[in-house]
Amino acid sequence: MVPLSYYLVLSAVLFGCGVTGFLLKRNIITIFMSIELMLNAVNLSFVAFAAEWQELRGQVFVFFVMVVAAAEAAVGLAIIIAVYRTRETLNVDRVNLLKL
Amino acid sequence: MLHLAIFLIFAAVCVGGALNLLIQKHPIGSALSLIVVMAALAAEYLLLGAEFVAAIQIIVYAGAIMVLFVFVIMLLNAGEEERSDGSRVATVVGVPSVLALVLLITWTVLRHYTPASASVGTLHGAPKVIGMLLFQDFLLPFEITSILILIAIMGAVVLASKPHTRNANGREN
Amino acid sequence: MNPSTNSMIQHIPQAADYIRILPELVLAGFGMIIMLLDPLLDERRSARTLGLVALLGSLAAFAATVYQSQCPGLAFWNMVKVDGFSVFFHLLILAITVLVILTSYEYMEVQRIRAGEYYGLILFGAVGMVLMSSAMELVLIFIALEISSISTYVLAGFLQHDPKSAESSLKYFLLGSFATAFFLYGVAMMFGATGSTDISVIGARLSGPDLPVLAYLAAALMFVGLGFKVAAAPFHVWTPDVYEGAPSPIVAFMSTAPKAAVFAVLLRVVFEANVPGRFWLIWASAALSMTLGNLGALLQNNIKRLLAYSSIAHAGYLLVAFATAPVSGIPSAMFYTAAYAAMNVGAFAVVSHFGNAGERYVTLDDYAGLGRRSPMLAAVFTVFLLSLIGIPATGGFFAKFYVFSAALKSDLVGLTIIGVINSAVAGYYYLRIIVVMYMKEPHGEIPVTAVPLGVGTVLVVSLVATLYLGILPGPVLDLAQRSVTLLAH
Amino acid sequence: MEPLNHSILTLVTFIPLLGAALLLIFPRRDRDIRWFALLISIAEFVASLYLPVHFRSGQPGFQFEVNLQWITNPNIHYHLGIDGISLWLIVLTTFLTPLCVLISWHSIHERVKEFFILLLVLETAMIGVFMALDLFLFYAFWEATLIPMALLIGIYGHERRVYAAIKFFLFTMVASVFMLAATIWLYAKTGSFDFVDIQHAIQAGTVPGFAAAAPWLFLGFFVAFAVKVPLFPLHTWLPDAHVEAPTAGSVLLAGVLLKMGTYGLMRFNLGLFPEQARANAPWIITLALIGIIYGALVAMVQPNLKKLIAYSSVSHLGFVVLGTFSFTQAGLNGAMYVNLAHGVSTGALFMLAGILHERRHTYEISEYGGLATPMPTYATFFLFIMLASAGLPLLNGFVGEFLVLSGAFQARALYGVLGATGVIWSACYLLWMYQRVFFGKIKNAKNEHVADMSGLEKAALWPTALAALVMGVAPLLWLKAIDPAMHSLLQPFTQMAARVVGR
Amino acid sequence: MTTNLHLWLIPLLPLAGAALNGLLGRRFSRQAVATIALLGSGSAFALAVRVALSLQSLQLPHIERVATWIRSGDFVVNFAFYLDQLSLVMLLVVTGVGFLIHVYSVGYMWEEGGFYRFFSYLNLFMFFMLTLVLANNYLLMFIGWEGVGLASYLLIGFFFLRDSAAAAGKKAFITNRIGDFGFMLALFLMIQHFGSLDFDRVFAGAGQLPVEAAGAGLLTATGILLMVGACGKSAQIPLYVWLPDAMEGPTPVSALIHAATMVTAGVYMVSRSHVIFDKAPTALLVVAIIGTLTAFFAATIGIAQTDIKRVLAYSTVSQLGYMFMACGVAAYASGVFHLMTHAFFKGLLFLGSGSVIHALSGEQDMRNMGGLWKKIPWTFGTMAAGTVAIAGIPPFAGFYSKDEILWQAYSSPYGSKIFWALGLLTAFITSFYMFRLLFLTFFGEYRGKLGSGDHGHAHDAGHGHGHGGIHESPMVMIVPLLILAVLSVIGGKIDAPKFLAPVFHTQAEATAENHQAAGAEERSEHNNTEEQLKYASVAVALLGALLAWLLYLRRPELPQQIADGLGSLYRTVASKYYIDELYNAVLIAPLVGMSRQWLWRGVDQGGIDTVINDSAIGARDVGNIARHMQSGNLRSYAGWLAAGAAVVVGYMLWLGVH
Repeated sequence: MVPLSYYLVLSAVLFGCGVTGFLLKRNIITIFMSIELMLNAVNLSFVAFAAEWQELRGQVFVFFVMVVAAAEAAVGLAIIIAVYRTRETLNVDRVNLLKL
Repeated sequence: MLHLAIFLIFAAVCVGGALNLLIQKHPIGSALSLIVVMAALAAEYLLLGAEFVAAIQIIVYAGAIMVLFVFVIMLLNAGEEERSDGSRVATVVGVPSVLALVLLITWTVLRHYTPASASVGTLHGAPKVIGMLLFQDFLLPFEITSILILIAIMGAVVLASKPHTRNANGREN
Repeated sequence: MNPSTNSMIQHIPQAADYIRILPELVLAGFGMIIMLLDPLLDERRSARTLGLVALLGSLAAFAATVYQSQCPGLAFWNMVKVDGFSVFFHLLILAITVLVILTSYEYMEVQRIRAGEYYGLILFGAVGMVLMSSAMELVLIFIALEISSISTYVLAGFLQHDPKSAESSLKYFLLGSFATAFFLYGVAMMFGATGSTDISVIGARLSGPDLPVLAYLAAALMFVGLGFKVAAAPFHVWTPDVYEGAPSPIVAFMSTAPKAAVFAVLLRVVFEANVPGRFWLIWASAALSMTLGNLGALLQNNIKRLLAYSSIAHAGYLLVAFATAPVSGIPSAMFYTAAYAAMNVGAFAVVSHFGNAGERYVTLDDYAGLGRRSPMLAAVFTVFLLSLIGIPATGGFFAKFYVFSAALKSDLVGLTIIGVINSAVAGYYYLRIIVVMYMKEPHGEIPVTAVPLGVGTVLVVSLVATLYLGILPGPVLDLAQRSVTLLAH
Repeated sequence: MEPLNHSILTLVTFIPLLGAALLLIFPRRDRDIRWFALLISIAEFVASLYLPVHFRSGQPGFQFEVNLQWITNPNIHYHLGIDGISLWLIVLTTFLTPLCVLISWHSIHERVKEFFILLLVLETAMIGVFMALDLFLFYAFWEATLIPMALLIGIYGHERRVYAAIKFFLFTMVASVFMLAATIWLYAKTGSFDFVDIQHAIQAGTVPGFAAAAPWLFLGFFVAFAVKVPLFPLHTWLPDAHVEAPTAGSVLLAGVLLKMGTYGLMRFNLGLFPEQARANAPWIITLALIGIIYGALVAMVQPNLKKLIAYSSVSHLGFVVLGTFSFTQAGLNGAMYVNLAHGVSTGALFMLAGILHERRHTYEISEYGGLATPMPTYATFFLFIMLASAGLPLLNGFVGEFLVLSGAFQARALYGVLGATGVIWSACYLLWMYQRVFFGKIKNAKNEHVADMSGLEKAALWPTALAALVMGVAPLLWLKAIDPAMHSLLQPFTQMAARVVGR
Repeated sequence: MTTNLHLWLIPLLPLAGAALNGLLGRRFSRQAVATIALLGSGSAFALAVRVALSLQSLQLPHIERVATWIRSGDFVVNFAFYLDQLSLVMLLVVTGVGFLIHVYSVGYMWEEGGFYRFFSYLNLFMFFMLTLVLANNYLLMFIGWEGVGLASYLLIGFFFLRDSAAAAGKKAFITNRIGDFGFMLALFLMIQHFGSLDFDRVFAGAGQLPVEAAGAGLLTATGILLMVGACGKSAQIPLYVWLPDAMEGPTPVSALIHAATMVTAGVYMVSRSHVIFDKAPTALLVVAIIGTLTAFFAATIGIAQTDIKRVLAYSTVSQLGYMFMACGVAAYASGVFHLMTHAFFKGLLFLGSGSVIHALSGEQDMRNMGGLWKKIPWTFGTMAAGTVAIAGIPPFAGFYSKDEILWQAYSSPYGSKIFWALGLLTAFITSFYMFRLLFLTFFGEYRGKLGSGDHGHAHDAGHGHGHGGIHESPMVMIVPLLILAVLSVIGGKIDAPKFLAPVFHTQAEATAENHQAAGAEERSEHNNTEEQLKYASVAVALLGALLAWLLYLRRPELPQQIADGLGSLYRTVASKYYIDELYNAVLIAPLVGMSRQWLWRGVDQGGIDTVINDSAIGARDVGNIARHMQSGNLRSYAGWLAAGAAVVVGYMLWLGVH
């Protein structure tokens, strides 16, 4: 059997990778993907905890997270398109009209 | 032992995929590595007994959502990432913070669940059981998600559509 | 999940269940009506009709809430709870919605915005927000939060001609999702620590003396997510950019309604779920928010940006209440959200009206001489600004007053002093606007159109509300206090 | 009991506000607006005279009280009442306002309506400050004075008006939040805003944690009032505000607003925290003494007429603080009397300065010289008021100063000695200024045909001159009410002193 | 106290005159103005005479209480009037001389602008002076005290077009204020210790205290502080500097205020407070030293002055010094006696000099006079009488009073031979410079340019219009001169000391009498000495006159030679010992400079405002940094968020573990 902590550590590492991606990637789409990675990491924790507590709510929660992720993806990609349309770039460093 | 070995293999794939996502210069590369991560995660879910979750992970996540990503990448003809340096804060402040964060969470988790003390078994999350739960206890959230999706569709329509220009008379061009 | 004997009845929602989500239903229903009407109407005239429908919808929801308040209790298997607390926030959010719709009523014409989606998103977003205040289950909270967030993400990007609007939307979206991930991680940890996502169960499990470290981790991560949503330092960085780029009525909306909703969640989580370790965390966050918000605002020339910084500061004042004893803290926080909503919606209504087509006139210089050109508008704006400063006889004063007196009752002298000094510093930048309006000569011809009916109504209502809360704050506070007895057992 | 006794305070407080509201819907006919404002302010003055007429001097406690529950939570009462401390300050306010209307008759020609609305709103707020017995109500009125005043300075002032308005607003605002914090603390611990209740609670020792908090509470109130007074070194807003303010603004600023500070010191710092007041008196008195001397010396070298008067206010108000913190009957009576006298004479000085500015559009003393020739009446008025300000016996300034100094002397001889040097300084700066402005031959050709005072201006200044004289000759009219009030204010101090002696 | 004298009317009548003239005088004719003013002062004089006549029926001191002025706690000040021999003497002098000078002024000022203003001020002065004299308490006295200062300020600056006049007025007022400062402190001491300022209560209180030995005590301090006040008002060292400048005022003013009445207020006040001084020998000593020094010092300056009024001014200072010398040796009655005679002859001299100036159309420099006795014989005659009187040559008034003082200085238990010697020396100098004045003005050849036509008017601006040549003054001016001349001649026969004795008949006097009664031998010895001293003083007076005659009539070239021979010493004296310059350099300039550079520019603008502005700028700078967190870059924002999250998580975990 695999200890619960292993799953959680894996989850933490994946979450960290996601955050790092958000911080370091320049392409808006990749940044958005990093968010998806973070959500996936969270989902792993949910499933692992669900197994630990023998509580299906955890898995149900994952279901909802996925729905939300899908909705976010739709909106997010639309926003990215809108930004691309006005700014002609996907580099996040160049999207800085608003500052100070 | 077998469980552990499978876990470790897929965990390695996960982490490798995640790192590859970071390393890849082209968004397509990142997208593909994300799909790898998702698939590997589905395996981990199965390992934990969450069949239904594993299934929709592949179908919805890796299948639908990621296809959308790839589609947009193609649509916008996104090229290789520029190596612009717009933010020192992200590297100087952000990355160490992330490291600290991960270490802190890991430390907490390991402190809370020593590897020896708690090994999880499985929780059989069959579609039927999940379905029962969704349509009884979670009926309201389930129904509310419809609004969420509606909003998402509306938003996508509004934002992705061509700007809606009218001249001064209010007549559409 | 108490196994029940008469399970059939248990598994079919009763009439009371529907009453307890009646406002949400009404809102969603009207949202759908708008969606249906939109393609049927002539595009040129649709805005007004749809606006009216949206107005009716939010008013109906308001009425529904009043009706709903007659039958408090849990619904949908402990998913939602109607109590004084939720009713208070329902009424508040719906009132804001009404005002925002009114503000937008003429704005739509000027800015050439697609009305159907606009009103629909506002109504649907409001569903999420009101639901947050009554949700008792983290799953539902999460979904409601996402509904409100996603609708505001989209609304922020509604000015399609304006690259700033798109950028605002993008920043809001990406950072918002980023924060959501943290929140979600926190929820996962909370689930791990307590084995439940039901707030009352969590509360019960966390009431013991020996708390798992995991609960602390969970609280921290959840606070990151929620702190972001209310623009509390150090998670406030997005606010100025997003507020500057978004359409003014929407800024009015998202600086008040979702914030109120998230504060409601925070209140539930902090006080009902007995989340541990809040004191110094909130203390520091409150102090930092006030200070950073006010200092940042000192140098702003863009009114929207200035008000964004001010909203950070106000989140700070509000957070002070969370560090206090619940008995006085919760009502003061609730009062604060209400007062802040009144004055901020009013202020943004002025900004929105004055900004004119394409929101051209939003800098301080544009406001020069407004006191002469449009005395009533300037006078009303002055009242809102004075209220934001916290001058007596305005709602802003009592808001701060209750918060600080709650803080002093809990012997938070240090935080109170920081807050009090901050509110004095804040006087400067609000005053600058007043000074510019009354004491500077205008620079060029800036058209001042007559205040139309919609904005006029909003101004009158928020003015009356601001003054009412400043002169007779008792009833609202009593309302808030009565709900506390339910919340903080 | 007179029939009006219960409603008179409300009436006096809100007549100007009512007037302002009526002005709001008035058509923009400047002449009518002026007359209406004058009418209202005179009616207000007449109404306020009811108070001294029916005031019972010997009676302890507050009179004409109204106490209605306003807000239940927090426990705020609409509690008004006056005693000998506030009585005359109210009348001073209502006395000066009609004069302000008169003096602004021609000098304000743009946005006339707004001007008089602001003036009347300001009057209500000022009166409210002196009447409020509920700490919250007090704070509300206190802050309410800020806005109209800042607007008066900022809209109708001179070149650097915006800077001055902001400086004025921020100084006062920043300082008053400390008072607010202290007020909230008191409320949090006593559950009441009522001055009388809190005073009783403090005296009875039933306020939890009071001993530890008292120094800070005292300071909180003190800072707010000290800025307003203004006490050295917090005075720098005053010259700027005065120089830039329109005449009416300066008159009310010097005449009444500064008095709010000294009133607050008496009412709250002494009334609520006698022990702290006693403990802190030495350094406060030191600051007051520095203010007296410093203000006078700096006034002496001012090249600007209004700044000179402003710094002279710093000096005069130093006397008030000195008297207040001498904790002697004479000192307190004198402090109150200096308050009143300074209100009349400095108000009049500002009016006079304004008259000059109206003609020549400058306050620079070097621009003038020899004005006594073209403007004999003006010179005479100026002389008279100046002498009143310099504390010439039989004019209003003397009585107060003398009492303050004798009180200070009783408290500690050194205080009296240093304070009394102020008598010399005030003669120095006033006489020098008078010499430079009025005496000698006309050096600046522009001054040759400056018009003397008009009937309207005389009408504004005659009352102040008469008041200055009557106050100097018959101070009893005022002291009759002030003396008992100060006596009861001093009660805790005499008890403390007795305890010290007893030990 | 059955008789009601209505003492309050005495000061009030002039006040009414002042008010009437001041408010409405501009519309009155000169005749009307003059009538009102004369009525005001004349009726006061008449009332004073009535009071004097009804003296027999009065029980002195007679106190009339009119109203309460101030009541603060137990401290009460009344408008109340106090009449005893001392105030009666003062009352008669003030109203009498005052009325005469009013009459004189009508002629003198007839041509001047601001006629109504002048008489209004003059009447106002009378009001304050009479208040001072009649006051029943120190505070009421202080009203008069400050009020006469005000009137003096107004009258000195009467010709306000002249900068020097305006400056002189200001200087007078401010210097007086310095004195008043001391006076006020004395009042505070009295309030503190006696709880009242009423004469009877203060004196009763002071009377019960023991005589203070050398060194400080309450009464000593009070006495010295009162003396500071007196120094200001009566132009004693070190506050005398204003009086010579005060000659900028019209000459009748100099006569009335700066010679006859106001400046003697200090003497009156010290005499009035004799109870206090009697118990404080140290204070008495201070008074005596100041008086003696001033008498001598001012006299020396008087030698070298060329302005006729300035000579008289320094003479006044010097004579006032005599009076203080008398007070300082507890011979108050002698002081008051001299005060009275001085009022006669110095008033006369000033009026005479005014007449001279009038005749010369404004000329004041004695070097431009000479040989006038033929042209203005009345003036000459009366002035000669005054000169003889002040020089102390019997049987003129000055002799009696001055001799009395010198004798007292010599013999009083508080006296000293040094005082006497200096006094005698001063008498010599006085005689010298007064005769110098007389000779320079009236004898020898006329050295001026006037006579041919109109002459510029250096002083008394506007004065002299319409006059052609040197001319005698009109009768309205001559008559007062004559009356005063008569008084100067016979004034010494009034035995004021005896009349005043009941007032000062106190412990000090009693001890002095005990001394005298100690032995008849000693008494006769006293009488002997008194005789000898009398001769001495007559001798020095004659010597002074002789010397003046020698230098200014006999050998008119000598003074210049002597002056050249003395060189810098002469220049120092002629420049009044550079005292004005010294005050200016040591006190005024540094004070103004310090106030401007250090206090205003330094502390106010540089210190306080800078601190405040800097903190405001500091806040903005911090705000700027806070603002720069908003770089606009999304990844930076995420960085801050991550950092915040790490901190929050770290803190919470730390909390969870503990």
